Amino acid sequence: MACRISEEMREEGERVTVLGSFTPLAYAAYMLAKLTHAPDAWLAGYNAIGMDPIELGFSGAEAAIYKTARGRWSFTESNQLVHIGTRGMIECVSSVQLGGDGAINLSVIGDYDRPKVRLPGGAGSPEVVQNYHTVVAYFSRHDRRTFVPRVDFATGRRTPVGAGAREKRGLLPGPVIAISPLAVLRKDTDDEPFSLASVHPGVSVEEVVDNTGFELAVPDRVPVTRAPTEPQLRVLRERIDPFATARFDFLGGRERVAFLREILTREWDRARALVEAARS
Amino acid sequence: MACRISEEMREEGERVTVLGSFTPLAYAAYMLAKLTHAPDAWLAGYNAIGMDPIELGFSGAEAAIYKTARGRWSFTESNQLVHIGTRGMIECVSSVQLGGDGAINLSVIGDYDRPKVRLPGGAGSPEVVQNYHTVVAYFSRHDRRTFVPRVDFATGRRTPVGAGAREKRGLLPGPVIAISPLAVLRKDTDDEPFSLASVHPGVSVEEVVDNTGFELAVPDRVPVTRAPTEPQLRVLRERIDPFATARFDFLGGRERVAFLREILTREWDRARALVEAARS
Amino acid sequence: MSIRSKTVALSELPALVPERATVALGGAWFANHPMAAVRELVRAGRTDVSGIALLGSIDVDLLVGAGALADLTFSMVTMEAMGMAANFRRAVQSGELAITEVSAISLQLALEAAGRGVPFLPLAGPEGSDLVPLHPEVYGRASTSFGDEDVPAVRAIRPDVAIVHASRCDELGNAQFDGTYGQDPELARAASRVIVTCEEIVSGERIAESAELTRIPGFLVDAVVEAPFGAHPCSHVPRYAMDAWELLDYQEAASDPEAFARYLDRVRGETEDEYRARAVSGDRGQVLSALVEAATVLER
Amino acid sequence: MSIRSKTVALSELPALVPERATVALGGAWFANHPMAAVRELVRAGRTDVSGIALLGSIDVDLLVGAGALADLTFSMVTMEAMGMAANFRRAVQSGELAITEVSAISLQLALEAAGRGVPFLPLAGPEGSDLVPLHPEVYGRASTSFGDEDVPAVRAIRPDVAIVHASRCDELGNAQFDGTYGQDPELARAASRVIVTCEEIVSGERIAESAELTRIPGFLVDAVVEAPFGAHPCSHVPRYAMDAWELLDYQEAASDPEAFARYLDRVRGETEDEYRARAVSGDRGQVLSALVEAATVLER
Repeated sequence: MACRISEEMREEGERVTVLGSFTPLAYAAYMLAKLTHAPDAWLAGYNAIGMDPIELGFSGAEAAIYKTARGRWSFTESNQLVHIGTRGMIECVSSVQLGGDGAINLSVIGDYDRPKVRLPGGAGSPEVVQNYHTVVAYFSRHDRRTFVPRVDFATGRRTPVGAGAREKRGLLPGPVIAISPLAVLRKDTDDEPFSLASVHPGVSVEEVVDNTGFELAVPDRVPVTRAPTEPQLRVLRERIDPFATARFDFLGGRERVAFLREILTREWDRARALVEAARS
Repeated sequence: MACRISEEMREEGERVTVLGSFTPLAYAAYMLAKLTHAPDAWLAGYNAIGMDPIELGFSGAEAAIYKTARGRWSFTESNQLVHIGTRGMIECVSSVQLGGDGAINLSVIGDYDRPKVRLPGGAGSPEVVQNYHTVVAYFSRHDRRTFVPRVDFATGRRTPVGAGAREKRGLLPGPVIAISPLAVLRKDTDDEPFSLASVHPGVSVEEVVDNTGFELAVPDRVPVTRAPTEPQLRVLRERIDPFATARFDFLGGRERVAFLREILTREWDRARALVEAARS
Repeated sequence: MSIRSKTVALSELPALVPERATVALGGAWFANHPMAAVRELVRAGRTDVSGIALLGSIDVDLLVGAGALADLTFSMVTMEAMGMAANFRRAVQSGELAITEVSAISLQLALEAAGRGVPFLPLAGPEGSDLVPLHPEVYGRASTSFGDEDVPAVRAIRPDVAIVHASRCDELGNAQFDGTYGQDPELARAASRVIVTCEEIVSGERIAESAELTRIPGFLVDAVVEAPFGAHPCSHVPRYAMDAWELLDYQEAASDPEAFARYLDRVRGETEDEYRARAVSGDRGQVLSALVEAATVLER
Repeated sequence: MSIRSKTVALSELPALVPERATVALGGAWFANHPMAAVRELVRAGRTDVSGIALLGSIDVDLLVGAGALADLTFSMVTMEAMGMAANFRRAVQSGELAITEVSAISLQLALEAAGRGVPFLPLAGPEGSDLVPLHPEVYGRASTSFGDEDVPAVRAIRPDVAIVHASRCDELGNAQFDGTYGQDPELARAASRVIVTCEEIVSGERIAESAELTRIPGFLVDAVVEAPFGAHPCSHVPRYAMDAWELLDYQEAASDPEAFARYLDRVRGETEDEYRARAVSGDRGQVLSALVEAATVLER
């Protein structure tokens, strides 16, 4: 999935991609793009702008971002220059639901005022999914509870979606792409439903359609999602994400915490060794 | 005059005074206040904020301001935080004309579209004379061509002037003060004309009224402007302004350039000596 | 030369937060929240604070869990990879905590407007969100004499108090941040009263030596508090990384009412100095710093 | 790692300024105007530039005197203690130069609006000025759904080109300013095309070592030009102070048509390298730096 996301990242127009909430899969995709096909893509995170690729980790990601910055700016500057303007490249968002209209939900399951589950909230995604060039919503599962005709609450919704209507309003044209463990869906217009862009190797079109709660346009020939190349996988596993943090996005509660403790033990040991080394 | 201006500078409310265009008399007044009665007053200049007092000079003032800053900010930050807000303390402006309504003219003598004299323009003064707590307009001469019923062009005009009306609109209350070689005038309300606050030692009330082109309210007892104290003069002459740059404001064209060359020779020699010293 | 010092002890901080005040907290995600101040508010037994959190985590969750918040304006509260913020989630689901959810960018612009002294700011982007019709007091429209019609706009939000954590600060309040500072400068501009906690209080000369690191000029600041490790268990990069181990312990406690009651009792039963001696004991501080050192840039 | 370099020679700069382009010039008063670029535009014999100058001095006056400007938007053009800007004054009085006079703060906000991608920004303060009714295309009023009525507002001004002078820059355009940078970052945000001249082009690693000095991120920049003493005779603090002696010579020349024709001939007859060899010859550069060193702070 990281490889597929990274394909959406381009250098055109010197747009900026911002690392926001901790979404290791998206981080990995950005680093992969920067280390392979998009070395001059602009990345920003926290108060750093113009960062180089970093090794992913849990407790050190912020520090790595800090260390590689070519400039520091305030959140207000990145708001003004990227988020509310036309300089945003790609927004990867891990959402709980995707609506047939492209809406994402990071707020609640159930009724907004009496929620069954109160989710974290959308941070900057409402403006960002509207203003950036490309929106990639990614999901750790593909089922009818996730891909729904209408989300319980639209934390953010790209509107309009169609390129012509967007350009007329001074918005960047660009698609809403959904990437799941089964397939890649894509929405380019306002009148048409999401269409099935590709199915992952070994997945049938039927399986995708059955597990999608909203209407899906299926072209006559559905391509198979490009498999990651050997070099891509090597860069990802050996350099970008040796701790395999991208797995976070696919683990549930207890399993995830256990995995996190495992990673943290390795991070602690590495830091501890530095302290010992300095001492001797 | 510098001493009289410096009296208007206070520390109340942590407001900021900004050094803008090169107005040595105002600079001297600010430094005097900071070295005497208002040590915690906030000064800003160029991209420096929180500066300490500096020695005045011509070619080195910007560098001195740079060196003493406790922070650097952009002009946009100072705009947002001081100029268009309610954090401005005192604005000293050297204007060509003062109107009976308090308007200042830094744009043209004569008709705006076919000016007899095109002046430099007002920089940020239009917003600043409106938003700051205190406006001090100072003049190198006091005559009916300078103090006029209506200025040829109001580059800036405080409106309203009255404290009540200002507070109702969320503006800082505070007077418009005019300081000339003869007297101190003051405007506190919208309905009343400027009043004569004090006459300088040796100047008669009559002389002031005769040389003022707009209506002037003269109280029964007109005080004499406080003379500068010996310590004030010593600080000014020996520490703040050893080159006597404040004289600039009282010299005309050729005389001023000749005086400037004189100061510059001394500044050059001092810098040159540093170069020689570094060499040996 | 200065005659006025703004330094106060951490124990005096709660008294600087008026009753029912809206309080904006600095930091973002697990970075640089003013945790020493949060703990001190919890110790003071506050129950009346109206919180504003742009991107909250343990700061908000702890305040909610301690019952310190009367209500909350926020864009996100999350424990990131550790899971959802348990106290926050529980309090909202039960209806106990009144919330105003505003997207981060609109909320920041609302604070920016207050800092600039303007009643609103125009922007682009929120229109597709269901948050917009929910909060017409924040999200609106503007039109101008230039012919602009129906431009999205947010209304100024002026917090009564902002609390942020800096790297160093002089006694006049000039606050420097060596690394991550989030939107802390914007909070300082927006709020009526600004409290800066910092790793260390230094002289004005020291500040002048690195003036480019000053993100909050002192004229905006009302009180300065020295609080070493004042962001712990959050990060203060580049001085120390987040203490993810402590955060995980917190997260486990927050998921269980009894464990959380014990957690609260312990925080309330100790001073901040005692907290620091306990939570950053031995060479733990050095390890948290080494985590910053260990963070790896792949290529330049 | 980067594959794309934005560096160009100064001689290529005029070709990057399209015909009739609106060009915003960096710097303020005698500080840090992009004078090498100004001279190069003069050498190219331009007559079509639509200038935008926030706080102009010799930059504007030289362009006006050389006939390079078709019109000018400005808040102030002054030679400060040296007197009025002679060419500017003469050209406006004769009606030769069309002007749009806007107060500095409103003009900066108009540029800021463009940089933020919003059509206007609200402010406070210009209402008493006679400039307001003169320019309804810049000064207007806004109202909102929150009940705001008649809030003063300025309309976005987007220059086609911004030219600023930085201390150092990498080949991707990350531009650092050690000292005075005026409103240069705002110009870079506002303009469709951004040209940075700089004292020296350095590696990205060098920029990353002092990231807090980067005021213009490279993604805003289109071209990078190395131009040592590129602000001369204006200052580039803390590297060099203004060359007040050269400025006085300029001022004397500008006050006399024949002398000014000779001044122009000389600038046009030499390359920028030759200008530098002539105008900053011997140890003059060292003296201009020593003026910075000599500047005196009275007390801390």
